[in-house]
Amino acid sequence: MADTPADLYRTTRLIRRFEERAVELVHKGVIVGGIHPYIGQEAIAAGVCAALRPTDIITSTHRGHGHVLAKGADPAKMLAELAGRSTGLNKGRGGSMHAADFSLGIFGANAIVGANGAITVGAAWAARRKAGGNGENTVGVSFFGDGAVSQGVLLEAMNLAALWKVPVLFVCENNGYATTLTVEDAVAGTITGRGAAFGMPATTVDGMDPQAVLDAAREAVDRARAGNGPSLIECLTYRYDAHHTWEHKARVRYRDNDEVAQARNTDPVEIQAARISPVERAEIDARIETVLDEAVAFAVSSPHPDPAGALDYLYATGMRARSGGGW
Amino acid sequence: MADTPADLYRTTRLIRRFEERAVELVHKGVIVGGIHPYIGQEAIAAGVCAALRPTDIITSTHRGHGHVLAKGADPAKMLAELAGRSTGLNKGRGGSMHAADFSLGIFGANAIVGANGAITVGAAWAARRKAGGNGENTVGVSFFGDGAVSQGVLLEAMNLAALWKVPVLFVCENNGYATTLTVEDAVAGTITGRGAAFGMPATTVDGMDPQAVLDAAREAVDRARAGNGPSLIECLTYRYDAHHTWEHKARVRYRDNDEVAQARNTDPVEIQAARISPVERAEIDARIETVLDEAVAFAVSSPHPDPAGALDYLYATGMRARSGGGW
Amino acid sequence: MPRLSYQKALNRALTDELARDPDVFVLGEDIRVAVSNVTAGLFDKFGPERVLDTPLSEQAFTSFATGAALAGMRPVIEFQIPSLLFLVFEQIANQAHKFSLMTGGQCTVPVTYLVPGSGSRTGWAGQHSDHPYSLYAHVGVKTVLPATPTDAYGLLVTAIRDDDPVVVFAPAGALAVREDVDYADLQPVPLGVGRVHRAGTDVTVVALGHLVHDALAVAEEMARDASIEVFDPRTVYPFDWDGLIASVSKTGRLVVIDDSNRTSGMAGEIIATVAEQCQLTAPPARVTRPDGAVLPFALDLDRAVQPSRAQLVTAIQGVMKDG
Amino acid sequence: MPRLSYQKALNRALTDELARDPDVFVLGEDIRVAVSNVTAGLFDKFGPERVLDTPLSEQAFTSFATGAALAGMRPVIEFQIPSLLFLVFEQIANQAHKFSLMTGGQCTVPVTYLVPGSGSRTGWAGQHSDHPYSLYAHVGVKTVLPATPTDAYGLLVTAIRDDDPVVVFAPAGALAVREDVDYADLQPVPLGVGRVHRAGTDVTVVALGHLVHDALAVAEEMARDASIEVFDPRTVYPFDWDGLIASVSKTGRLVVIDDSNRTSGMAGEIIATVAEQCQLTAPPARVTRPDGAVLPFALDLDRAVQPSRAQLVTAIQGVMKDG
Ligand SMILES: Cc1ncc(C[n+]2csc(CCOP(=O)(O)OP(=O)(O)O)c2C)c(N)n1
Ligand SMILES: Cc1ncc(C[n+]2csc(CCOP(=O)(O)OP(=O)(O)O)c2C)c(N)n1
Ligand SMILES: [Mg+2]
Ligand SMILES: [Mg+2]
Repeated sequence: MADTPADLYRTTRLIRRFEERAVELVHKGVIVGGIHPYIGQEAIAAGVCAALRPTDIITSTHRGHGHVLAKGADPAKMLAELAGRSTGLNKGRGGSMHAADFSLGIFGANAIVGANGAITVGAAWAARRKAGGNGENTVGVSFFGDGAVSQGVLLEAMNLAALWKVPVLFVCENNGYATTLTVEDAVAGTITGRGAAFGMPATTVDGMDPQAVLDAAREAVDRARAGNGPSLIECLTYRYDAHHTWEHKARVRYRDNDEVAQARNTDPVEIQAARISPVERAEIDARIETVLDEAVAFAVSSPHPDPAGALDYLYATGMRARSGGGW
Repeated sequence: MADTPADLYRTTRLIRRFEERAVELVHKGVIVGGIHPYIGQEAIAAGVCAALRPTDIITSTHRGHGHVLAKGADPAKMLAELAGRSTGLNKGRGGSMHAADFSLGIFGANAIVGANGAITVGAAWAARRKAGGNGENTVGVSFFGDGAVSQGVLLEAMNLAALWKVPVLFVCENNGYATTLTVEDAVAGTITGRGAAFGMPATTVDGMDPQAVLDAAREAVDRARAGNGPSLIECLTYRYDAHHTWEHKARVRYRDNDEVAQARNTDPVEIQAARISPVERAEIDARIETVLDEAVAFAVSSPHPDPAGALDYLYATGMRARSGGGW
Repeated sequence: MPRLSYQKALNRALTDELARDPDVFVLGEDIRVAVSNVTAGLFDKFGPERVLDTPLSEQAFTSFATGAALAGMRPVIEFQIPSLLFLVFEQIANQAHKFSLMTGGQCTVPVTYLVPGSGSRTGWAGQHSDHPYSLYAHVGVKTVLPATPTDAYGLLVTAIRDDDPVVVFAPAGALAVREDVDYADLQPVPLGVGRVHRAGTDVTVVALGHLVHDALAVAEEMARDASIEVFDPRTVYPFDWDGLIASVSKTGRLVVIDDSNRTSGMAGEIIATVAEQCQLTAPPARVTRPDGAVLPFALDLDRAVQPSRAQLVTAIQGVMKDG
Repeated sequence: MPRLSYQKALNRALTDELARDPDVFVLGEDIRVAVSNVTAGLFDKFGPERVLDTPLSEQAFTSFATGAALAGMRPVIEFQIPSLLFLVFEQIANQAHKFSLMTGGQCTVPVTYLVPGSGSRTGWAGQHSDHPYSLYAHVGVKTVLPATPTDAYGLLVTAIRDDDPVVVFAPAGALAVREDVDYADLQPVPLGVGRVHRAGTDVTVVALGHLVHDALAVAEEMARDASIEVFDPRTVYPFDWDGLIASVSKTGRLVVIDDSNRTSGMAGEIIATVAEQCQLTAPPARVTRPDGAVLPFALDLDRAVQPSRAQLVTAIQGVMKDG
């Protein structure tokens, strides 16, 4: 696993710049439907995924670009997916909220809050079985937000994972808001208390510090690999940008600018940058710009999928559905 | 509220004998579809309901006879309901798993495990509003089993209740099994831990002792009435009889007879009987037999509902549905 | 006369009912800041007791509303995305819908489930583009699908006042519709009464929700070739069968355009009921989503899966050709 | 020849597939002691790793199965009651069903959802008597409804081997059916291929699930008055439209008996598709549950709400009278 300070910086910075580029492409109309920017929360995806192996499995959320990139997805194919091109990770069929790359253990972003938890538990449990009970000792990671801890199915999934000692990390990205709802108005008790209720270790870490997240994740991953079951990690973080890019047009008032400005003073990219040399940083930054320039060029120059294939992949068996046309 | 030792004995004994009569009527074929006998768990319904006012609201489960009787339902109408007669609480439309009497705050048994929790929270919240924020200070009680704590919607409901300080008691009847599944194979962590996760007081009490249950319930009810929000009470109990009367024919092996025999040595009826005089007990017992004789007579002599009215009450507005017949 | 937008009509219906009846309250996600616009101003006007922002616990707050209704209130739930109606299917179809019969009429469950932006919104992909009104009609929950601002106002008001659970789908494709209306003319619209938007003699086109506007455009386009009657049931359950039969008995031809999947969608029901009761001069036709449709993200693919005007034109030409 | 019961057929299919494919495993409630009988003996034969008793977390274990399938296994979930298919509607219709298209074909979700005892069981009342196969057909999840032991065996085997999610409803009304079969003759039955149980020339009766046996009894009863062809689609989605059209083209008359609610049930879909494609000599008819049916507890009322032989007879007489 790539987990040096430089690696952490590279991933954090890549996500930041990818998202900034993606937002531009939304404003340009290249990305239709908008995105949920991950800007500000990069340390979590970077830190957690640095503790993982290529064979490990992750699932993500509506705010999933960071996780998908941190687990190793090609930024070009990712951007092509956001632009709905046939060269995209999902051949343009999924878009921002469903980006997946099963070859890298990325079992997909998910547009339904809290839905990915149980899927991760099943996938991690099965990966063990497939490997004959030991083998790769695959670990699964489910990323979700503070809003998701109020979803029953996620809490059910935590119980299953703890009960069956499934090697899973439940990573809660607590950015203080579910769209416009504050954590205080959503969560009675505590988030870590939900993990404790099911008898799993639950800790809170500084989600703005890639290294702090990595350390916590590594401990939980080792525990899971050793067969000691799941853990919950609550990462305290903040969303710099809009809940979704529609906010850029239709401003909704739920947090004041000072709060945002204040939060921006703690920047995961800068925190991690301070741990490498300016020279190294410059090299990495330059490299990332090149990668993203190429990614954008690749995405915008890629073909749009043929409408004739709109229902391709609907059934894995290739079964064709009756069309909706009358005649 | 009727909460003297004699009252507690009367309710406990009434439920026991009602259930024994009901089981007989199942075997006789008078009650079609069978029942989930409450025998062994009577102390919980008796103890909790003794802490309630007539205006308080309860919801129940598939194993709901005890709760419905303890809250004051007429045993005759209850038995008529189990026998599917038009004189039943629900006019024969509901049966064992849906018995309700809204005039007594009995918002119904429910056949879906864990489904009643959120309904209770909404009802208790609304009763407060209707009463202008104080008035009767209605309290709601949701009874459920150990199996229900793995239902997401119930956990969601606990969070809502705690978050909004809704006056509700979550009463978990932990009888050690969900049908044939042991609590150990179902619940990671603890049941009380689930309440604690949402920041509500959670205690475990001896669910075989009516007085112990009443004491715990009274504390939680006072707390709720005072506006301090919900509590969780885990009552440790045991189901003497089958999960459902189908077990009487199709024996399934999931607990051995010694375990059952052992458990029967601790009998809520006897525990409470020891707290009143033999004379008083004899009077109460005799009275209960009379009541139940009359109840059985009433039920079996009551008319079956007219099939022509099979869809009556389908819509509260009286809207008639298209029939299923072809012509 | 003022221009009334569809969204404003929903907002006005909520405002009027909250003002009229103290038992009405609204709950949902981000409704205080009114992310969907539909609840704009309600929090300031009616306060925290009657406008509740909920955690992301759709199942619990849907049954919370059931409980509140059983205790005498009239909750209105706003759902942020249409597929949430899958998530709470148990709570509506198996709980709220069944209480009245199962209790022998002891209680009522007057809850309104409002889905502003049902169906495909641009670029929201597979899990945010569903239009599950046929599912609710099938289980027998009253289901409303207004096409115009005045019907949106009138049907939402009626839904809130109805003593049974009612699902109100406000199609994303209709939210932009505006209408010149005198606010004083806004009235409740009864459930189960359809509306003929355009009279015709050759063929009856039944259009659902936002597709009413496509049907009207097509009818206009084809006016020279065929006299097309556009029938909008407005509520898919209960359905105005008498109104439909009257129209089809006159025209003898039937085409349905419906944003549901094909198999066992409303279009199928409409054709089946007509087939049972009328002799048509030509086989009926329907334009729907394909069987088992999942909307792909890429816009061209998304559009290719939705019922289109071109398909409607072809279908109409098809039934006109026959008989 | 041995008598094969429907339940035993399901049990045998599970046993054979567990033995044949190490990726197959079974999970559900009380399946180790086999409360439903369907999983009898599996725990002893295949052990705790392949026969899992689950907590009462249907939503989580349904998506757990989705995850396991994404990782290459073939889970079979047994659901104890039919309305649980309401509770997990999101997990099947919005998750398992959509993964293939949304990921551009990167994965498969070969999960089988088995519901032994769907529809009304005697005296289980409003929340335990549902038969939601039309709902799953509507959203496009492969949906199977075997009427006989051999079809139960063959279709369950096929469902487990299929690379898409498949729901298998085993109607309570068919569980008691027995058949003389040579076990060696048990074979997989393909999805989407119907079966003519009885050939006839006057009218095609399409019967679903357990109602096939009622239809056969009625056909026998009425043999002197009409030559009735009994068509059993066996799978409601995909549906054997060619087989149905062939039968109706021959008879020119159609009656459908279906244990779904009337509005937008499978019977409506069958009538609609036939109306689109065939000229019938008489208007078609269907026998279904009423709109929005909730089954009352009292046995006479429960029965009154279900499709009956008497209704079928009347419907057949009706279509025979016409044309
Ligand atoms: C079950 C469900 N409910 C509601 C929504 C609509 N929605 C999308 S994102 C979101 C907020 C999620 O908040 P959180 O989990 O904290 O993640 P964040 O957006 O803060 O990253 C909501 C309500 C949804 N997609 N799924
Ligand atoms: C959601 C749901 N899942 C499964 C069932 C079938 N079922 C009925 S009772 C029961 C066991 C319930 O156990 P518990 O909650 O402990 O209550 P107990 O029967 O022990 O009183 C099950 C699995 C159901 N009715 N609802
Ligand atoms: Mg958040
Ligand atoms: Mg129990």
